[in-house]
Amino acid sequence: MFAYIIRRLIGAVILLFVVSMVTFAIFFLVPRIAGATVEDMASRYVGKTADEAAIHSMAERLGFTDPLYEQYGRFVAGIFAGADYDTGAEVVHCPAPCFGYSFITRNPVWPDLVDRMGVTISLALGAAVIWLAFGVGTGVVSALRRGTFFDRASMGIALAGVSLPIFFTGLLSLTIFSYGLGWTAPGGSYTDFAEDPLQWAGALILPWITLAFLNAAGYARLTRATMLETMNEDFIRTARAKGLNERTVVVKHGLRSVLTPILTIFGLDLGILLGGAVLTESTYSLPGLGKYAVDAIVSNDLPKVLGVTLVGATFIIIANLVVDLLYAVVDPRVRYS
Amino acid sequence: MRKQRTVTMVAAGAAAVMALSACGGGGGSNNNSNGGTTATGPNAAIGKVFNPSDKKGGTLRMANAGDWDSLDPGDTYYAYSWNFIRLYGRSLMMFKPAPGQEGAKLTPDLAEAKGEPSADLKTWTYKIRKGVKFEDGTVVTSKDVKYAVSRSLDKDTFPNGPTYFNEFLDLQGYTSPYKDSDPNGLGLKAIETPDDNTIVFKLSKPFADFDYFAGMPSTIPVPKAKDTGTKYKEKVISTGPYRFETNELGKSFTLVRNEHWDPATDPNRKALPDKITMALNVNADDIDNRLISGDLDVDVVGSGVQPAAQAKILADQALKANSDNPLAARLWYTNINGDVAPLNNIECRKAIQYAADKTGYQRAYGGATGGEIATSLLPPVIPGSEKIDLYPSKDNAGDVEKAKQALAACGQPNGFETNIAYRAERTKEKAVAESLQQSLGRVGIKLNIKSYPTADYAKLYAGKPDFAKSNNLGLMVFGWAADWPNGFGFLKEITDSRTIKPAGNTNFSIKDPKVDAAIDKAMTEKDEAARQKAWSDVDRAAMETAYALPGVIAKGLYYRPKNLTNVFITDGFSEYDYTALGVQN
Amino acid sequence: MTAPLEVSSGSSEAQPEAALQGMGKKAIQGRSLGQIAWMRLKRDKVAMVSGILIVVMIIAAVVALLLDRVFGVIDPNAFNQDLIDPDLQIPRGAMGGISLEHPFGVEPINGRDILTRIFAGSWISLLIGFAATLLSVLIGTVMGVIAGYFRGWVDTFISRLMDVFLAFPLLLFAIALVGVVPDNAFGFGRDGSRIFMLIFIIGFFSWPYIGRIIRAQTLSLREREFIDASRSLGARAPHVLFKELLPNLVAPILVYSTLLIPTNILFEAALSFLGVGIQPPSATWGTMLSEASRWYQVDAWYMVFPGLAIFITVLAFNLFGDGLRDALDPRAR
Amino acid sequence: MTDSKEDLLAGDAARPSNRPDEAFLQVRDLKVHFPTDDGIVKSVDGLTFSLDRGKTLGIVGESGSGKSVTSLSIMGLHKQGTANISGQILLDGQDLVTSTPEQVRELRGKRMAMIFQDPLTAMHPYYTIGAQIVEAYRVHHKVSKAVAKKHAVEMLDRVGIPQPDKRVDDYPHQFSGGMRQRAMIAMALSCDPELLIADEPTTALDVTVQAQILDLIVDLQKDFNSAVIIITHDLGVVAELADDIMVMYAGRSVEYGNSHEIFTAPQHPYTWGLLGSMPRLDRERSERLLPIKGTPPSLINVPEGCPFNPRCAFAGLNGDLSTTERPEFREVSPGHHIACHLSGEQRQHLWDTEIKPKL
Repeated sequence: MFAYIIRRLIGAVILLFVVSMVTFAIFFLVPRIAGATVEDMASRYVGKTADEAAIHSMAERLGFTDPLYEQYGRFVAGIFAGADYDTGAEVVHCPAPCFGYSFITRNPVWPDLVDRMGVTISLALGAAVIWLAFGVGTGVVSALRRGTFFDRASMGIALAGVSLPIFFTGLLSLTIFSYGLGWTAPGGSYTDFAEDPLQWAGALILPWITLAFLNAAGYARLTRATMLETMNEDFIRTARAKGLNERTVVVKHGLRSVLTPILTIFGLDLGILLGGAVLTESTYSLPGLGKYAVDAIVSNDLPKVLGVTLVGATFIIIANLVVDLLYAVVDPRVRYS
Repeated sequence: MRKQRTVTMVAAGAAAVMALSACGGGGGSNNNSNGGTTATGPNAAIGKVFNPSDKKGGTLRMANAGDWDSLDPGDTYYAYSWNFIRLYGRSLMMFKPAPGQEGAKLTPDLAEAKGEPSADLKTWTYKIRKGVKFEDGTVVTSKDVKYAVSRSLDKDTFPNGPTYFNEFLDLQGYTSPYKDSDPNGLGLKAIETPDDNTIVFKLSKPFADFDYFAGMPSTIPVPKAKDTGTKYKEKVISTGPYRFETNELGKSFTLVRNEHWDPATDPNRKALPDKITMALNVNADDIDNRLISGDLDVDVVGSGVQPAAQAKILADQALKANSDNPLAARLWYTNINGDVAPLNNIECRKAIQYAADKTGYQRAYGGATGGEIATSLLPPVIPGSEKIDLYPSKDNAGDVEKAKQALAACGQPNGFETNIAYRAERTKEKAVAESLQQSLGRVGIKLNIKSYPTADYAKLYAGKPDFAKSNNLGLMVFGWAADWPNGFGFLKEITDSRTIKPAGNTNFSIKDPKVDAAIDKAMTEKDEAARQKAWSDVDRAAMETAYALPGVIAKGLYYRPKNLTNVFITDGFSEYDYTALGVQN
Repeated sequence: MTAPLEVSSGSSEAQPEAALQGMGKKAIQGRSLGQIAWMRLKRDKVAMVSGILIVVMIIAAVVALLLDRVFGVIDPNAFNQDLIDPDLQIPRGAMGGISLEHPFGVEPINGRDILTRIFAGSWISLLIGFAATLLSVLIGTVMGVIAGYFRGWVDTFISRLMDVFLAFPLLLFAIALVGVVPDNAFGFGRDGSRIFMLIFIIGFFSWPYIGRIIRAQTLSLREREFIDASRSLGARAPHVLFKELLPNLVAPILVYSTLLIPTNILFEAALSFLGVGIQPPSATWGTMLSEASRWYQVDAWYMVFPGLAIFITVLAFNLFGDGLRDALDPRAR
Repeated sequence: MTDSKEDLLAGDAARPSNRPDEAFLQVRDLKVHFPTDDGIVKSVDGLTFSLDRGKTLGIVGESGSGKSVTSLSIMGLHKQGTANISGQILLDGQDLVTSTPEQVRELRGKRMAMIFQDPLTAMHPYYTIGAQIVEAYRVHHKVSKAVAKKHAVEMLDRVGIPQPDKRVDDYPHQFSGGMRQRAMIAMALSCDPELLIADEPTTALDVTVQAQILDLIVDLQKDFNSAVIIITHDLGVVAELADDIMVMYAGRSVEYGNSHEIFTAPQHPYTWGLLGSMPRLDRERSERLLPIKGTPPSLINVPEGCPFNPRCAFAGLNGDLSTTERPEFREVSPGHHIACHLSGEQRQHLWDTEIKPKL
């Protein structure tokens, strides 16, 4: 088991390297392939008085003229050892972990990411709790009461949930609950948990529910389908043959097996979400990683986009790793040696 | 040129795109001077002070749908920032805190009086007020001002600010105090400080309106000892009535009273609230909703409410009574690119001028509330501007017959095909492109719509002549606002072909020697009235070339929450004057 | 043995009992899986209604494409500014300007007819949904089958490749990519290049999801007797792959595809919402909905019909996909 | 067939030892029908038999003959609503068909237990062997976990698992097939059931292991004095094991008799077929197996007349009787019942001349 963890960890690190390499290449190579010159790329970062030579020297300072692998090498080195950025006027130190330096807002990207992460984590975890509880619960009950009104109604609602874009439901909910009824905080009113837990929850409750509604739908459907399949398994029959009551059969024998696929999907979903709930954050103007990325893309602030993408990828990879390790806990058949 | 920088901010995605900050005139020329009023009603804060008050105390709550370019006085170019910065910094000159056109006049701030020019207008001398202190109690000297201006010259470190000092000071190769041989960073020869209270600017060419330069935030003193370069924006040392209490970049900041600000040295500022809070990156529609509900006092960006709130306010008399709808010194227009065939032929350009339906242009910006239809470049609020309409049509809906004649004259009787560019995140510009596509389509001019990222519009796309030409960008939607309300401040940067660079331009299309000649004439005209007329001639000359299709003179619909006191629109910024505002509770 | 409950699905218990293998004709009428599935599907009213709806929509989309782009009979971009309140910029009259002439109302500012735009937008929305699905299913199936069938280092390589793809935050990536790739790429005109781009990005980055499913299926199928039999008879890999394996993968591919199409339609809508959708003035349902989202406070009706179009389409595909899965998979009943 | 005959059968075939008037398990006219889209599947259609304590009944038949459905009906494991069950299942006098699900549940595991075909899928993969036995025991015995675990270890020891105190904490996948089936048996026997149903207990196992498992069942039956039903498609499995054998076809019993007679003097052509398709280790290998041609009939449209007629080589011997009239289930010799139109002479003749020589 221990060896397995180590092996998976190493695998995750390698994966992260590859992902970062590809991401880096896409952001710095694709524009070049598409016809942008290094001067084009550098011209975003120079002042208004810059002439051709100044732009070119900026491109050189930024390292755009170096081969891509050297640029990438510097970037990776920065993550571990920190990096120095020559803005032309001064050399700015970006302490480790340095996920790049924005020449547009003139600050290292990492502190921003850390700052925004709190919002995204708050949003993602809160919503996850709600959708897990509701999604899995509804799915189980639906499976056990297959064909009943509850089953049809909840599956209908679940389908509606996955059939609506979140910015639609989000805006609708804001219209009704914030501006119409005044029950919840308007969009864009985020408060840190540490500052005021009540306001924090108040500002997030609507995004939580909206996001959870969307996801719960999928989980309910998945849980129901898996549950139906599981309840037809031989071991369920065995459990019944032992004379166990139905509750024990469902919870201890049925649900336990449903956990594995739920866990897989949940890990992936949460990982993706932690890297920035782009649509939800945009809809509710929550200053999380997703909003940060979208804003950065609008202002063409590549280092920020790269930073968020890498953090997002890291979350996904970590989530996958955790899921894999949890497999071992949940499913003893997954043998590690 | 409060140029594209001013207008860069964009709420991402579908969320609304904010319109812009603006400078210039308040609702025509009716100027009731300082007569105050408490009577509510639409436009109650235009040309007069609404709800005048001297009551101190309370917290002024402001919000920004985007973020500052920089809080550093040497690195900021947004109109609202120049308006707001007066709360924590004192430049040599400033716009007078007064309603209407009075607000567009300069008054001494850190300086004791207006600048004294030499006879050749190349040397300007200012005396600095005594007793002005930084927030830490240190006395402000002329060297702090010199240092501040010197550092603002460094556009690598401070890319956002204006470049007037770079262009006009006799730099002699000086680039930056950070690369200065003088340990105090005072090696710039173009500025002299004979004593602690005197500062002398030496220009490379004569310039009569230097006081406007002296009113820029880059003359706000910066203590060398506290200067942290790019990081100074995180901890700006105040000279104004307020200082930073907290400052979380990109999120929020708060200002509290600066004990070392002495009202005796400052005849201009009222400094009514005890505290000012600012929330950044708030959804624009949410800002409007909070203004209307009273949870917020000011939308600092000062470009008016979003379309949704606009419709809501206009439809509700009670809300409408609390709104102002001033005209700004801002023009929404479309460049016609002579580099792209067949637009190199003036007749084809004229065909576009005639064919365009300006009412559609106006609708794109929100109808009559969003702006007045423009027939030339210079906004009417700028003194000396004249009504010039060289391509008239009934109800401004376009003259199809004239357009077809022009097309025939151009040798394209069946029309032609070209591209129209707009800034991707600007939904209003998108609406303009769609509208022009329809109206030009009436005469067979087929437009293909292309969008480009707002942030790089000038640097990589429309503002880069090579790109525009090779991508066949015949039309390029754009907008322009004056840095200050006069002809120079508005027209120079968008009409002078000699300033056109390989990339990063603000003048996308107007390239004509006649226009350049008219500019030179206006620049050297010493008499003010004649100078104003000369700039109007520049406007006419530019329109004769048909290189620019004027669309709309911007107006914004401002909502004025009941909590605010001492509210008025200043023509200096076409916004509420932030130095004057107070709150009731 | 299998659970007796499955008897209910119509055939007798299936149990490999070599000693009793029959030699003559089957006593009961034999039906292929396809026939059984079709029979079941026909009985599933919800799925059938959804299926019919989908067919109607596809026909409508093709007609729209022809009318809009080939014959130019309809003009989804025509302005009706007289229908717009000049002050408020929203349609005159109640309910977003709904009238006999404009049954779905008109858009704010310019008064374009919403029904025509939804109709004209249908082909782009559906094309993106379908083509992106096709692309990802194609890549995913090929990769999944190859990985599952050849195993060894091929499997390792492809599996790791899938891990890499899955690790990208897809949405972020899509926005960023659409931004850096120039508009005139791929040499398509008007909307072509953007549509191609969207299809490519959506399709190319989501293939590992189906790739994983197909790989797992292939791995288990590979161990089945009939594949062994085929192999032991000396069949070459391509034969085994295409003649033996693929037919058995049709069911999961089909089901996954019908469930992926609505996801992709929503994805396109999301990209539009984030400002990287199709170029104006062309409309897709996504761009219309995201445009409408800026007006929802004053002209909520604008949001209704594009929203419904997306909702109904996505719902229909989901319901049909569910029905198809139930029909194709006996265990799901 | 008539009820009277079946009552007779019940009385004759498996006479209970302790209560002469009533067998421990009695199944009377059991019908299990599944309504489906295509029609009613008559998986079991009028089945009657009984079984005493300490006795073993082998139920033999091919797929779809209804043998597993029968056993699941006894255990009450059909999902409610999916199956229509009629008739009587009397366990020690208590009718399971009319009992509430809760009453049946209390009997399950305690008084009747079941061993399934594939011990890998029949055991929960996520729980240890021990935990699953403990669970089975504690459902019906209010004892501490420790006590139950001790019992589990004993049971594992009992079924011949080496080092039971260690293996008790292993997961099913860590056991070999035979060991798993032993564990399964341990679990089934943990509450000392009076009725044990083994549904194809050896099908999934190696041939060598099969014998061990069967021996184990026999041994345990002796120790526990349970009634045992062994369900199989393989006559060989029950040859040594069962006291009586019931051959099922298309949801009905076609031949019933004691084990010895079924093997030495089978009377029904279907039984002949089964015997013919059974590999015999004690015979020469030179001869081919004699499979039964055709496939089992649809349980929705059971053939007219004798359900076996489409596959029966001798169906034409009595005119069209086999295709028109359903043969009665009748006693042909004491304790030996068959359902066949062939006369005694015909059967004797065919057996002697055509079948026996080939076996």
